[in-house]
Amino acid sequence: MKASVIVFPGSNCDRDVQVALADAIGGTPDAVDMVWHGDREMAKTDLIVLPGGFSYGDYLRSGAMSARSPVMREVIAQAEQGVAVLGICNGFQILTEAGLLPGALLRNSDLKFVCRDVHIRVENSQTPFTNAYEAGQTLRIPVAHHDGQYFVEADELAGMRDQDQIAFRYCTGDDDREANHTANPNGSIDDIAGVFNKRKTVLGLMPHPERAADATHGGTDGRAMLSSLVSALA
Amino acid sequence: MSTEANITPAQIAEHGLTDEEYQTILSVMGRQPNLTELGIFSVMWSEHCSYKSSKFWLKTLPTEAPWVICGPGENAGVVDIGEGKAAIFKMESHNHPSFIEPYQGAATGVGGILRDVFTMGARPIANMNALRFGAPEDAKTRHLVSGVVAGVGGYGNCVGVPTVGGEVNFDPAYNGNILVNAMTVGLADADRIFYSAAAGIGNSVVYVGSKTGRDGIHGATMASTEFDDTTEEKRPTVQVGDPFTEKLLIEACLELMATDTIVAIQDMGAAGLTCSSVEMADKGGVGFDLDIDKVPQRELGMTPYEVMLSESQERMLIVLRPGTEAQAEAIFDKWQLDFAVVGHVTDTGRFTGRLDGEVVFDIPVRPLVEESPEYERPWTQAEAPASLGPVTAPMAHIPALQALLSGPDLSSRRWVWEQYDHTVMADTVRKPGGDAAIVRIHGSNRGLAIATDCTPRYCRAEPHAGGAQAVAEVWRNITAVGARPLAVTDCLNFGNPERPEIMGEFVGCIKGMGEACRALDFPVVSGNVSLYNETHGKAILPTPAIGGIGILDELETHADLALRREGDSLILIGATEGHLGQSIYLRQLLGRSEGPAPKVDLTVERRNGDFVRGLIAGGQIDTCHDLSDGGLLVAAAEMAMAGDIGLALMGDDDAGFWFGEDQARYLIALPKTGADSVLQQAKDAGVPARVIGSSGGETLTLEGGTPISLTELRRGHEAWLPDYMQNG
Amino acid sequence: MKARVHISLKNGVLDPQGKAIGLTLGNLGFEGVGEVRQGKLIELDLDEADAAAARKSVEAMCEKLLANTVIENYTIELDDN
Amino acid sequence: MKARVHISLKNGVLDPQGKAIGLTLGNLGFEGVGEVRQGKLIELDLDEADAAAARKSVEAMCEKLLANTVIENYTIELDDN
Ligand SMILES: Nc1ncnc2c1ncn2[C@@H]1O[C@H](COP(=O)(O)OP(=O)(O)O)[C@@H](O)[C@H]1O
Ligand SMILES: [Mg+2]
Repeated sequence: MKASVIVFPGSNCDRDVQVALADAIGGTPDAVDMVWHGDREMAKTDLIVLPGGFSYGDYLRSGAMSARSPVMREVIAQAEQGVAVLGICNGFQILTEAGLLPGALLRNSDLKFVCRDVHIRVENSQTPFTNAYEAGQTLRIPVAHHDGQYFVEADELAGMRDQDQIAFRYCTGDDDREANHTANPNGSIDDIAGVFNKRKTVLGLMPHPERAADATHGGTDGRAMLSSLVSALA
Repeated sequence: MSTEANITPAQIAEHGLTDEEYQTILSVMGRQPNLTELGIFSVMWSEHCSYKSSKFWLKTLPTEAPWVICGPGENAGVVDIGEGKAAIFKMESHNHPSFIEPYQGAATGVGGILRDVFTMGARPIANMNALRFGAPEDAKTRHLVSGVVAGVGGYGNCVGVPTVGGEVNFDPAYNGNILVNAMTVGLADADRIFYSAAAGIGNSVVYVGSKTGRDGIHGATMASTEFDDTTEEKRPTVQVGDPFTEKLLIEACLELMATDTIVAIQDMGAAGLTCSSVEMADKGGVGFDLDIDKVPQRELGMTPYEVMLSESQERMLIVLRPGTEAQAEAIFDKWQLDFAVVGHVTDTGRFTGRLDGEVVFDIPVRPLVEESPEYERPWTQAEAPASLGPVTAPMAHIPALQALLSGPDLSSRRWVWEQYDHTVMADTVRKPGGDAAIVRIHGSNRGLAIATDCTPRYCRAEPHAGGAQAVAEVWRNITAVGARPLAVTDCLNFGNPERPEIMGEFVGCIKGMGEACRALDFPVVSGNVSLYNETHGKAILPTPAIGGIGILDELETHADLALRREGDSLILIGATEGHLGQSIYLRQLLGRSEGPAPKVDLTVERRNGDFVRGLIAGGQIDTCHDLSDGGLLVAAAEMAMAGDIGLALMGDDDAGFWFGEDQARYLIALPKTGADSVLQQAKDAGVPARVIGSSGGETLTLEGGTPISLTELRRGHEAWLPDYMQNG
Repeated sequence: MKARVHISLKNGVLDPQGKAIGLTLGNLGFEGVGEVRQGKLIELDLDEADAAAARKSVEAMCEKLLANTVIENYTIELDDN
Repeated sequence: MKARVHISLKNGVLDPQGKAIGLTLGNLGFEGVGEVRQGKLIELDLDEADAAAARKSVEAMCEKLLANTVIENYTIELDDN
């Protein structure tokens, strides 16, 4: 299994996901290739991860400038051949800007950056990204974003529902005892936290599974996403 | 050099220089300075850069310990944390700019302190922020809170450094003068620390980062003047932060630091290119010759004066080893940052600048630094406050608790810290909300505990006790999670030092701080002074903000304030005398800011803290909270709310007992079966300890009183700040 | 030549910023304010002196980067004095 | 009546967004692009029918909320058809 993490200028979760992935693979961090955004070529890989962060400072539109990076042509080409692509947070924004996923991510409805644990429900467990979860299972996972409000036109949304493209939805969790929290942290349409492409080979999500892959840090509910990928792609 | 018109008295005054200072300049120069030279002297000799009012007293602080690698004097302090690693940290103020433009002021404050830390070779791993605003009722407060918090987050989130803690206070004394103090902690290899002393005659002086614009010219002098009604007109000097470029600069500098190319490196902070050049040259005992034309410029037609005094952000100055320019340039090219050789190191001992080859300024370095004014300003000690008579409780204790927890002073700061990314880098072990944040040392099983504290109302009442208390509280917060306190940084925010009573506050606080640092083996390794925090002659509360770090040798062996089990005994460590002077209880519920500050007995502080830390390290307890603002009942309620487990409490039926702010106290919780042993150990150690309650259920109860549900307590506690911010 | 690009959200796309501005204007006592939309204004200095060529090039910039045509419309204004 | 407010950074104020856009346009192969500045475009629907009154009211909105006059300038355009 070979995994590659793309590093954009301003990515800041690249190391975090590298560490978590290497752990899932059972190797040291150098088991994961770090690929510079300016590279025009990328060796064939089994999994491409677009990490979180503020690539290009989130300037203009979050993800907009990175989506036009040289390496993205290669990412799109491999994605078309069916290589699994995972976009986390800023990576999700880049995937929508690059057209690999439908919709767009707008500023959070309360306009504030939000960093906290949320709960998400697994809506489709029949994919390489989610097969270690049960459908309907609730995960507790951190978010940390300013532009996480998923938006898509109504008819397109209907189509996505029909195609089981909704990966995760925000929901309330039974251990959520903190005051003033709504389940949906950003006003996303239909409470959407993550979506697939039609073939379920590309996943973008706002929550950070790599920040929930270590009991000492943020819980372990995200670890299975990485380990299920590793076993599915092995 | 071109001849210029005579310097006028008005120009001298505009540059914030006194007549005597100008006379010193004349004797240093041996001739009349030109305007650029005058500008250079003015920023170098501003309070902000020269510490002219504070230097004398700062020297009295203890700065050494076997684990201190580098104390004050460099960009940040460096402490050995074992296993070949060093922690590098500092705190800095950005008060005036944040009042004028809260978002950008706070953001650039964060940017500046980050640079101070990574310039020494550290990867920044945690940010803290200590914020002080005016009264909630003041017309400007809401706008300032919202802008400052967004700015701190906007910058820190983007660069990907977690903001893991801080403080927020409200007090009318800050109405016209808020405080924004930011702290960064970084991690480096102990044998790869970078310093700023230039060396190597002929070596290239290299400028990297963003281009220079006309930002913040006079920023350093502005930061050292009082506000008045003309402040509005100074606005265009506001600097805008570019956290994206800062992130690239961090990565590029760390990449460069992994090579063998750097002789010296220094960020451009206050007074920009001037201050960084002069400090590098002075520390190395060399001269600098700069080509002003080579400085990357954002705007057309900038004068040497403007280039030298600009405070554009996200820039660094580096002295490279001979022949490594191309290697270094390739790295900055990769990160799409500006890179320019702007001069070289000379043996002249002079700081010279050229435009089109013609010398436009020429100043001897040594005297520029060493002849800078130093004042032993007169100071008076305020009278000690009268002792506080008996206090009649205005209401029962539980309603009092509820009122305190859901008021501006003690309500939850969640609304603030949820706007900060506190989990990026995946090493945050204890998030905001506890006594000290804990950040794992990446790839290891050890952690750093970080806390900031200061209780300005104590400092106003009794500067000496207040200064000691600030240090002691930081030490206590670090101790409460089980970490071994190592060292502190400070940010000394005061009013106009030319007023003897303000200078008296400064002196008193420093003395108290020094005493506490000595008694607790907690040296000061870096810091910052911000004076002239006044509007219309009304000074802020004396606010010596302290930031401290400690080390946890085993990550799992730490304590947290949240109750973990039903049936635990709650034990109060430390003596309770019921000190209500200057307490939150007295201030919020009775509207009285009276009485002496609580007594700080450093021997007791240390004894009690060492005892508690020993219990945590020995695995005997995992639940601990120190007592501070609001006293015993507030602390107990915080533990119950955090753990979502109720408490039944017993004690004296006396407001002083429940809400007094006696120092050196902790609450610990552990299974009942272990309680007797802990009490015995306390007795043996001479530490006062008594059981004051036990955990369980869903309510908080005082013996014989009506219980209150945790849900209800939490509702008010969590609601105050978001409600306040919303109802604007 | 200078170019000004106006970018606004398409009808039907949520505009959290515009909505918040509208609300705040109401709170500040401004009456009679209906819908508020927030867009972007991008100003470019171009070497190109020929208007038609400049417009074409700016259009390409919009399609490729400046606007996200899934959610945004743009208009271009050239200023050739 | 509709009002359009253009908000742009004052001269000399650093524009990190504009800078990054300029950089990316260059990376994408667009040549001859000089300075790029990013501002805001705010569109408002107003009940007010009188142009002078509308302008006055929008000016007040700019001063109070829409523009950060510390670092930004604004211009107002009214469209009364
Ligand atoms: N500005 C802030 N940013 C982040 N965290 C904050 C801020 N202000 C307060 N906090 C957090 O809220 C908690 C309570 O703060 P405080 O009452 O000052 O703690 P203590 O009394 O233990 O010193 C701490 O965990 C602190 O880090
Ligand atoms: Mg505490």
